[in-house]
Amino acid sequence: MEATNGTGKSPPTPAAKPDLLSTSSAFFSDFLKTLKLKTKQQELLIRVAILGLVYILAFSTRLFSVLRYESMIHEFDPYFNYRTTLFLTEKGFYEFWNWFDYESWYPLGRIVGGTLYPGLMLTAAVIYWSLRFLRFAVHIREVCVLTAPFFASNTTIVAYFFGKEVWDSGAGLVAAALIAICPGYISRSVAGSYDNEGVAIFALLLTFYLFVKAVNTGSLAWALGSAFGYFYMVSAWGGYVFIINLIPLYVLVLLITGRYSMRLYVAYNCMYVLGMLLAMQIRFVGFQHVQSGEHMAAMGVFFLMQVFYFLDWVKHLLNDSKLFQAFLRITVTTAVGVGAVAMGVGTASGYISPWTGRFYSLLDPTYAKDHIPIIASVSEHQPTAWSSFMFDFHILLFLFPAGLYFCFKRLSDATIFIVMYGLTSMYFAGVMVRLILVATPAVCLISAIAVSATIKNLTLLVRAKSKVANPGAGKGASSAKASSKGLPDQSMPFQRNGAIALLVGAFYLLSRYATHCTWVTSEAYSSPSIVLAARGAHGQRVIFDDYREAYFWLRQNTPPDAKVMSWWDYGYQITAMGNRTVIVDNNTWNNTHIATVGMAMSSYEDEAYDIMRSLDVDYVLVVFGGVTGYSSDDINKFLWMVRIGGGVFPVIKEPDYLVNGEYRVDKGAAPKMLNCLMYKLSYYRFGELTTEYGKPSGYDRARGVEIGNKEVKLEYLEEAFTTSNWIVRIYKVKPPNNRCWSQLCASTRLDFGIWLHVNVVAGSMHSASSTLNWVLFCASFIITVFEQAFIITKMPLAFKRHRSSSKANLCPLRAIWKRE
Amino acid sequence: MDPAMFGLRLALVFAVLVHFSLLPTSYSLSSQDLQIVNAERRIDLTSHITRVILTLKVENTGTSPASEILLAFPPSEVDHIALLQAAVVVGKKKKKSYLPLDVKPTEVSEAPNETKFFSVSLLNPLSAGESVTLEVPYVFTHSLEPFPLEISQSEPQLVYYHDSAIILSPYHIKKQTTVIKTPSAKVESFSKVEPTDRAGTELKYGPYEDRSPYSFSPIIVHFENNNPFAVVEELVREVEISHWGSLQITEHYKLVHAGARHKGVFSRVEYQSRPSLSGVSSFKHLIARLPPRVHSVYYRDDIGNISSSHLRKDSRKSDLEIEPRYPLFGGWKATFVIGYGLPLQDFLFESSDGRRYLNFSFGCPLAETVVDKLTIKVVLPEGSKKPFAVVPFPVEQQRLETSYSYLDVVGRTVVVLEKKNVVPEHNSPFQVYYEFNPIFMLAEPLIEKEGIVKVA
Amino acid sequence: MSRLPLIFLVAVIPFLSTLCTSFSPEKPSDRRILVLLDDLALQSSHSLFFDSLSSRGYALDFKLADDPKIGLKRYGQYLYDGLILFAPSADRFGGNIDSAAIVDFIDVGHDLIIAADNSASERIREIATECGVDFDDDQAAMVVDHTSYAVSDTEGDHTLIASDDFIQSEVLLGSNKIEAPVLFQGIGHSLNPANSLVLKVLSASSAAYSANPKTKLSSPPSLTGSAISLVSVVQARNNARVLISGSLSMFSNRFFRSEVQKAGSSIKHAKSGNEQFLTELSKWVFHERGHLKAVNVRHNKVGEANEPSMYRINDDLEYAVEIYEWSGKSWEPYVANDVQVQFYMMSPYVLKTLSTDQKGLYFTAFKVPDVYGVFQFKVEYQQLGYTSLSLSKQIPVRPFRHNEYERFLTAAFPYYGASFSMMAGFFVFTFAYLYNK
Amino acid sequence: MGKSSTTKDAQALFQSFRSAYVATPTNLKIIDLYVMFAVFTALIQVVYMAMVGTFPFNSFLSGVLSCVGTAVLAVCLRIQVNKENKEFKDLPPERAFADFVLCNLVLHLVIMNFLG
Repeated sequence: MEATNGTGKSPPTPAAKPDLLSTSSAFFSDFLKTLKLKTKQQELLIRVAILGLVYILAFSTRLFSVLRYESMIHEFDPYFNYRTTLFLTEKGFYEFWNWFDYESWYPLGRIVGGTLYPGLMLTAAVIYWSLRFLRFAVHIREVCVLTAPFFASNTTIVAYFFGKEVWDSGAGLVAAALIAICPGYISRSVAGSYDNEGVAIFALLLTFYLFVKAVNTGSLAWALGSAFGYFYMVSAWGGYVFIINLIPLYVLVLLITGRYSMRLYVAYNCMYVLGMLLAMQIRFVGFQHVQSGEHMAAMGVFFLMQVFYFLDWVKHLLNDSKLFQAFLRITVTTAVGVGAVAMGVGTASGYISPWTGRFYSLLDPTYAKDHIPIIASVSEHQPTAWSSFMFDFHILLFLFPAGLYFCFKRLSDATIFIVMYGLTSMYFAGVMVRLILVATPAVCLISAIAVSATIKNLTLLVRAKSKVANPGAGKGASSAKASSKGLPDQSMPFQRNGAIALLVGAFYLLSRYATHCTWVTSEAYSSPSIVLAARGAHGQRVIFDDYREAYFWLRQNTPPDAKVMSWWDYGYQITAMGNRTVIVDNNTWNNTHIATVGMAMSSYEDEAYDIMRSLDVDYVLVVFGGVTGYSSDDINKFLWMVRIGGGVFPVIKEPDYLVNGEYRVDKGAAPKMLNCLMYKLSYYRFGELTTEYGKPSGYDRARGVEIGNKEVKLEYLEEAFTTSNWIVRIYKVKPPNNRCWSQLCASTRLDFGIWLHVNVVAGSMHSASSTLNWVLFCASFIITVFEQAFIITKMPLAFKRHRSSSKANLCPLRAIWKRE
Repeated sequence: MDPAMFGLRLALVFAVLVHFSLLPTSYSLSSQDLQIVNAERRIDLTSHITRVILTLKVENTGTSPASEILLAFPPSEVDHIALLQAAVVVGKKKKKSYLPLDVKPTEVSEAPNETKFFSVSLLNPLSAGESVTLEVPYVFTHSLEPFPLEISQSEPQLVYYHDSAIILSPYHIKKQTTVIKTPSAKVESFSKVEPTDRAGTELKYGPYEDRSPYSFSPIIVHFENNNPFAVVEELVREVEISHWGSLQITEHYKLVHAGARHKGVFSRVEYQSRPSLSGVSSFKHLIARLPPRVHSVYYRDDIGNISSSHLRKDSRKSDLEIEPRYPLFGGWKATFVIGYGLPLQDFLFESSDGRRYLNFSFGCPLAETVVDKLTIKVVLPEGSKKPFAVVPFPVEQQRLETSYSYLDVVGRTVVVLEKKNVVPEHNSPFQVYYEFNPIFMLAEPLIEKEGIVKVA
Repeated sequence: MSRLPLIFLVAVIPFLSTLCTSFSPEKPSDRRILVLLDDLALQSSHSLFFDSLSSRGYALDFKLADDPKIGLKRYGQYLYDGLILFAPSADRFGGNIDSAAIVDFIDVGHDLIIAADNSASERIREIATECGVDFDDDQAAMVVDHTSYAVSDTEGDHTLIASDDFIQSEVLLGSNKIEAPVLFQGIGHSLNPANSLVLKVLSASSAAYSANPKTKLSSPPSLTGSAISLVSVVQARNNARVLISGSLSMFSNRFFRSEVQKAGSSIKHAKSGNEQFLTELSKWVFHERGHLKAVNVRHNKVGEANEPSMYRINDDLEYAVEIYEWSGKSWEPYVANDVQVQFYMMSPYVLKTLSTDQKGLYFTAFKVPDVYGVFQFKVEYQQLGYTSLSLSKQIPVRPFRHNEYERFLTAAFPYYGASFSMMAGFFVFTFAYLYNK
Repeated sequence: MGKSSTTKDAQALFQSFRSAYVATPTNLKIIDLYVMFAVFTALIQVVYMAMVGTFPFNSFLSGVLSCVGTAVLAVCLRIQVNKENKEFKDLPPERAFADFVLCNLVLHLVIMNFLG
């Protein structure tokens, strides 16, 4: 039986990759022939071998970007992580812990140590230090680049054990293979995307696995383990909220379905108490476990457990139902009363902050839209498009239900857990695209169950010698039937051939999956949005390295304390690569500040000048794709600046920039649009340039129109630098007029002072401990959790552009693709 | 292995090379009765490195033979001198040949206006009545002063050159001429010291007859010079010797455009559409002359690889054309790193006494650049002993360091050489000798294994 | 050595660069002044004014306004520190000088005296407008005043005005009071209300108006009363100083010398106030007076000497700056009691008046507010007539470190007790549990 | 009526409790005592907090949580070593106790860190 298991298992791995098939089968035959081992050992060897291969595969398949480009950090947020890691490795832990970064959020500054999840940086730093200790002279950048793939590989191992725990070792192997190459996961863990998710998914799966293990065994040790897993997760990613809500939910379900057990009690309570305590050691999370509404579920369940156990105990003590009833009556009434009072007092006195916006926005996608502007822009892309489900899961999408079916067929605490994990995460994935990431492991596991079960049964059928149904056969047949419709049952020969046919079909599907994954990885998910690659006229590969050109120029040729104003997407990159102070960056904790920048960008030059003066801005940086046809530039993001600006400063009204609801930059554009700062800076002297043959000068390739205002004159700014492909343009803010002090300026500056003062106070609340402080924390927390800045700005336009720009034959837009 | 002992050795070795630069001999002029029969000076201002060739016909009018001839420089020029050589010309027109002479700075008592002197010691003393012809090539850096100091993108770059129309010398000069060669005929102004005439790109001062010692008449030439004023403020070259067959070189550059500062806006339209008119004094690429058979070349900076560089290789040399991320205008800076590997057998040799020695070129591979501060670090393989360096010209500082690299235990000895004010003329080979026991080559793989064990 | 003839010239500094040393922060008062004239006759007719300047050590360089060889700068270096524009009628200048060049001249910090008269050309008006004063548009208009004109037997149209309506400022007009009224004959101008840098030094009386004296007054004049400024000064942000006068003749020897009697007053002054007025004013314009400099600004924690790179909230710090005034020859300590420093982050969090030791040192001490962020020490000192000082120094303020919060609060002792008792309890329990068998 | 009945029930309950509880083995009793102690301490702290306010919130939390944690862990131990629980037949009490000690160590270390 085990041996068949072995054979049963080795095939699925070809799913992972053709070469894997050959190698694994090679292994297999080897062991059968050469060394005379007992089947058990053979089976073990094969399993280890396969696992090893999967491990390597998971790592290597994520190296496309390194091969295509270079070993560099991708995207936006990873640059912040990289910078902090650098700081950590140079200055040591305590400096890092207390780091007050005055180069971002000028002039508010940011307490980096207290507003990030240090898990990732610490992980990288530890790896780095240990390598250094072994005298491997690696550069920290390499470590950062390879952290995500490394942890992806570890995830596969965890997935294997999880699968083994939930179903059997076969399912484990398949799960490992599937998750190793599942695009949904790869999208966030390619080499160079040095982001929290990279390690978080590992932590997530680990926690779940250990918890399930704890529930199954009921031992404190495993529970402790899962508590540590949870601690790591909390330190790594805001997504831990998912865990702290899913697990209580799971417990609740078990209670309701009457599957309550002592094991569960032990596992949950130990995990919760210790986990919570450990989690509180993370500055950024702090007391939220006892304060923010998002964590109350867990606490409630905790108390519920106690009550439950207590009742159980009492019941067990006095085995007289009547007495017990009476006891119940008394206790319950009192308990409810106390609970209600406590809740009321808590919320009233503000210890328990009401559920925060993002949480609503998860439950009710439309919430954020109406309420919090910055989240609004984040969750603008609410329900995930089916296309992206298909893109990220491919056949898993169809295996998933089958897997659920098998789980339900063999219900146990573990399967219930995986089912709930699958369902909830799928729901969230539907709400927010980025949460596909969270769903991926579940989907892989469940699909793995489906695959292994089906194949096992089919192989059983195939190997079934006679009509004598061996124990597995009946089940096998039925499940085979279940898994594969239209199988003529009971008539042996047909059944057998059918089974073979189905097996072949299954392998075909899986190989399709493998090819799809490889394709997606190499094409869609492996471009660092820093360096853009395009197809030249003759099909050769053209590299646009403008971002780094501009950042390096800033770094080298501007005064060290220069302040750079740009839309917040570029904040992290400017600080990391340009090494200059920025006004706002991708950690969007202060909406007012961002709105101020948005307002500056969307007002007329003179008004903008006053704002910039009040923020001591020295340089303004805009990203402009008009020459190259790079579509995710500031003009396309501009409406978001207007909206966010308008959200705080009613002076800015979106309709002023639209012509009967349409957003355009050509002659027909709204006058305010044609004269706002962003437009001027993007198109300054662009009118003189001919971008495409047969097109008039000033033809914007990103939007495919001839611009409306070709005589852009700048009064308060001057062009300081423009990169070779015009993608980044930097302007210098001129000093005020020497011979005239206009009263006007003075007055407006004054009331800006007030505006900004408001938000300084807001900022300062960070330090003061007060309830508002917590609300703020939650707000910033929310945003940092699922935000990942640029989604905001790129969404709808970027999507539209994507098509138009494929005409401009550019593939960097894949980078945006990825985000969608 | 005791560093102090190294230090001693080094000191000894370098004493040979450096002593004259350290302890200048001091003596009085009055014993000398030399006069210069004919002096001709050709000053080449075409690049930002000023190259001068001074030809002197010296005659001993005194009674006692003279073994040394003095060259005088105004104090302002002396610190700009990067290189000063001297050779005696033997033979006539046809079969002319040059014998290099030893030059060293000297002190001269009662020298007016603290003039600085170098003394050329002749191979064989110049007896009374005889005459000898010297050829003295020397190189100035930072001797062209941009004026105006700031130019906008559309303006050309004008520079001043200060000098004296009359050669400063402690001797009486009978006849002398000075020829100044400018890069183009565009000369704004030049001070006249009759007879002075200008033909195309050449300015001729003189001939002047019978000028008494220490005559000096300052001149200014104000002319257009748009050649890249590429100055490497600091260059650190790391040469790492691995006896596993390769020489790994890593060069850290701090490049700056030392010409007239860029003023006002930088307009990309202008720069792209009319390259001939705008940003003429800026430069966007440089050529690095690397040795032949160079491999695994990379060109990057703090924020990653710089994708714009081309390597052309042939049997004699390989040219690496590097483009900084952005064109360099006056005052703009760029830092970057160039690294490459070389086959060891081309550069590492074994000397007769069994010592190994590295033979590598000293200066900066970038063409026509001045290096203000050059640091060469030769990282010897682990376990090499008694290193010392031999450099054909004085260097400011040399010391030993220890560095750790892959899988090192005791660390590697590093010979560090520092020199200021380096010009392309310094690209001559230098040697680093050391003793090495091949057994050490096995060290690394052993540790490797051990390391693997540790890791696993 | 001495016997041989020694013709040794020091390597001279190039002639141009000698010209190029524009006013140095060390010696603010100007040295080289270009005087542009309509015709060189002015040189003699206004000699008194010019002499007073040259006697004070200024190198005056007289040129005709349309002299093709004149130039303010060469190779980006300015050849002069000051410009006197006594060419009202010049509608174009020679060489590379135009109104833009003159405005740039001001913007790099050089000084300017403009005198117009009723033949003032467009250029002059343009420059004046750039500096924030508008001459009367009517070409023929002059300032006419039927009440406070200067009594004279020659002129009857009351365009020769005797004004004594000075600005009250010792810095501008010197310490000793100007007794005699100042004679003025020319066009009036008004100040641009949006511009707060321009000051009216000599203003017309309330009865004055600006119109063409020859013709009958048909429409109400555009400029009337004390809105009319006769002489104004501008101090630009970069402390370049400009004097604008509507009358060229008020600089002339004739006005300097002539006796003056203001209409309606019986006092007859032997000598008009012009000389004193203009001399003092020119001293101000050419930075002989009222020029401040602030040096070694420093700040530090109380009890520490050197300047920290960053403060912590609630630190106590000291701030000090030294301010000196240029007396024309040397730097004297500047004494005032109204110098203030702001601790500023988008709005001042701390605003303190600096106390001084009368020797030029100004200092104060205060507590950093309980707000972190990037602050600036700002000193914005604007005094009438004095150069405006605006110093700002950036300094970040950080929150507490993790180990800077206070520990072992008494309020928390019960909690400590509890947790320790728990640990104790744990051990006790362990023993009890293990040994009760 | 209802009231009296409830009181009567309560007394009855109490009685039967006493009688039933006597049966439990001593080691469980020790654990129960320990749990009682922990819960009691926790309650005291809550009361104290209610009086003086939550200022050193982390201290309060660590104080209370240490008690709660101890209690919960003790209960877990109790469950595991309880002979009557069939679920844990295969889990030897020594192992259970070892786990318990381990968890406690972690707990108190974290508390230590969190207290200040």
